Amino acid sequence: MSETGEDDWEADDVEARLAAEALIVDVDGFEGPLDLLLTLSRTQKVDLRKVSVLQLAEQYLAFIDQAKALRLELAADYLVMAAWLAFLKSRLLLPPDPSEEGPSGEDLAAHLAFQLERLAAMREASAKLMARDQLGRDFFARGIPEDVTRVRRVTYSATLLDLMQAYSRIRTKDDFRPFVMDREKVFTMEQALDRMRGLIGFAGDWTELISYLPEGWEADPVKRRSATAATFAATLELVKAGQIELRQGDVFAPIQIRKKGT
Amino acid sequence: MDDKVNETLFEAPPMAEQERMVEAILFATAEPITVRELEARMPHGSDPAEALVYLKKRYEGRGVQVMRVGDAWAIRTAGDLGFLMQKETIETRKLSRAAIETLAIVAYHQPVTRAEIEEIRGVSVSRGTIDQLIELEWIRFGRRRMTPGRPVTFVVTQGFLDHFGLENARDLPGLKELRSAGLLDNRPPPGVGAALDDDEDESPDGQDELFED
Amino acid sequence: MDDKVNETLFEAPPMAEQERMVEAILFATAEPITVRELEARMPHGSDPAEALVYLKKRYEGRGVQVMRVGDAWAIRTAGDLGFLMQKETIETRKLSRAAIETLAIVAYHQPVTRAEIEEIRGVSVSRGTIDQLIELEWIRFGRRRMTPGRPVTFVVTQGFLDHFGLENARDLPGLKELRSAGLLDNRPPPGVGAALDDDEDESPDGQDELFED
Repeated sequence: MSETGEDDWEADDVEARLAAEALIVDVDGFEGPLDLLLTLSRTQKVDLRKVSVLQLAEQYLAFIDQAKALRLELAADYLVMAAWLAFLKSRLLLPPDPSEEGPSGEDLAAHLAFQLERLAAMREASAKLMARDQLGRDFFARGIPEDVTRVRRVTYSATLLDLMQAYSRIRTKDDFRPFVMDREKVFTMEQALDRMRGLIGFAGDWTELISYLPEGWEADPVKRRSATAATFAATLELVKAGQIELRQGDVFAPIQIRKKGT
Repeated sequence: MDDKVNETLFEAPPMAEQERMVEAILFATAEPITVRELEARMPHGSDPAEALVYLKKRYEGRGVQVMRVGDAWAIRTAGDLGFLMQKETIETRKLSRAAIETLAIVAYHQPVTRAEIEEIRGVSVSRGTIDQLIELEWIRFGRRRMTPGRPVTFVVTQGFLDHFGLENARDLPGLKELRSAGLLDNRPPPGVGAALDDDEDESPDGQDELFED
Repeated sequence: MDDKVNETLFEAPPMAEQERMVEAILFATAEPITVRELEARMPHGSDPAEALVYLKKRYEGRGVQVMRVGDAWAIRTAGDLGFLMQKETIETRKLSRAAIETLAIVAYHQPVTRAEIEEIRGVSVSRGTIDQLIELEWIRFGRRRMTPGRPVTFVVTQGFLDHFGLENARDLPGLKELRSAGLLDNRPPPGVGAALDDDEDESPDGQDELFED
């Protein structure tokens, strides 16, 4: 079988050689070695299932040789395929070595034939696919699509309370005065600072901060809160100025202060 | 004459086919299309005007309609199904201060003219505010005032009463109640109180007819 | 008793009316619409799937067709009338041979990994080819393959089906023949069998659901 394969190749007509040369010129046009093999297999003019893989391997190797002779640059994968086909060819030609492991030459050849057939099938399938009626070419979608419009409907709401408040506002607007904070119950930090400056001279020992609150501000909780905050802030100012020291034994424990440098 | 008819008969596709063609073109074109344009695209001798008559008839009562748009034709959603093309989102907004104040004045003083509303608010009332309240169906036009210029008056509607859960505009709390509810400042400026009382005393006359059940 | 009241409250429109609604919605959009989307836009209790059956029948042989695209539906002009539409034709970028073949391989072998595409074509697939097909919205990422490296797979999209007028991936031309000829098998090269066995066991499952209704 191998002999006849050789002979076929040797005896091949001029036409085939010319075709092979045409392939070489077009080497950039191939999508890889498998594509090239598929093209070469067509020159055997047989059904892909009956293709002679041995002959195909020889065709391919001849192609590579000619390309080399013409000093055409071939991508590495074409050379890898050439090496593999040379190996396959030797496997197919030599009697199988029982000690050797791995797939037989026939298995490898069958797989290559399968790959070629599969590639050819996908080529045909893609041609069929592209031959189908296509959207925007043969059949068409709606030319004036109406998108779903999002309608935002605004409803206004008001409650009876809004209404009454609005009316009250109108009827009392003559009384209106710009909003000012009611300072009656606010002890400012400035006030606290003034007060503390006068007092720290006497704070040689640790004294609780709370004892520095201004008189008359302890009873009313609102006033007490404001005075405490102001006094504490003033204390921090004085610590920053290096005039007093500050300590607290524990979380929420009383805060104590004393004059610095005692 | 007969020759012409024959010619057309032989060249043009059957009317049913022409109708299909018009249907496909109307569907696919990005813009409404004129009979002349249809003619230009269809096989020689076609009569798109006639095909359109059949097609229009075929779509009668369907979900889409063959409609004339100016001197062109298009397929459009049937008018009654427009709601399918919209997704409604309802957004609730608070009425503007001007609107709520105007509404309050109409409610408390109806029937009231625009000039009166402006006098009470101390600022002019924009057309938009009145329009908005009318659109909300919370106020409507009342009878004209029998004074020079015969100005229109505004009154609140049943819709207003429904919305605010009132049987009747007279159910609106009076100034005294507003005051005791803490909604009015406790200290009316001197003199205003009396004026308000007058107001309250006086208004029932004008309002009676409106507040009648 | 209460149930009855509720039922009547939410009574769906008559089927003829539902058919009109589906018709209007399908006409209005260029993109295929799923039954679920139709349901969401139609009145409560509507059965667009049934309405679609009637509508599809109604348009048989017309200039436009009701077409199934995967699990969605669209109206498209009849394929035989394409010649009327030169004006509507959108010049699309011509796909390279590599892109066309890659697309076909994804369609017929889905879900398919990049390595498998390369194995079939016998050449590496450039990033650009995959990107182009993804950009056209003809292929998308499928589930990862449960094999070492968990490679991503590619599958075709609804847009692909729509573009090529396929109801379903099973309608791909020659799919059955290719399958029975064993040409869609993921046949590993001899000697590498063991390593790829897992792959083979798993892929038919994955494919089944894609080619299922």
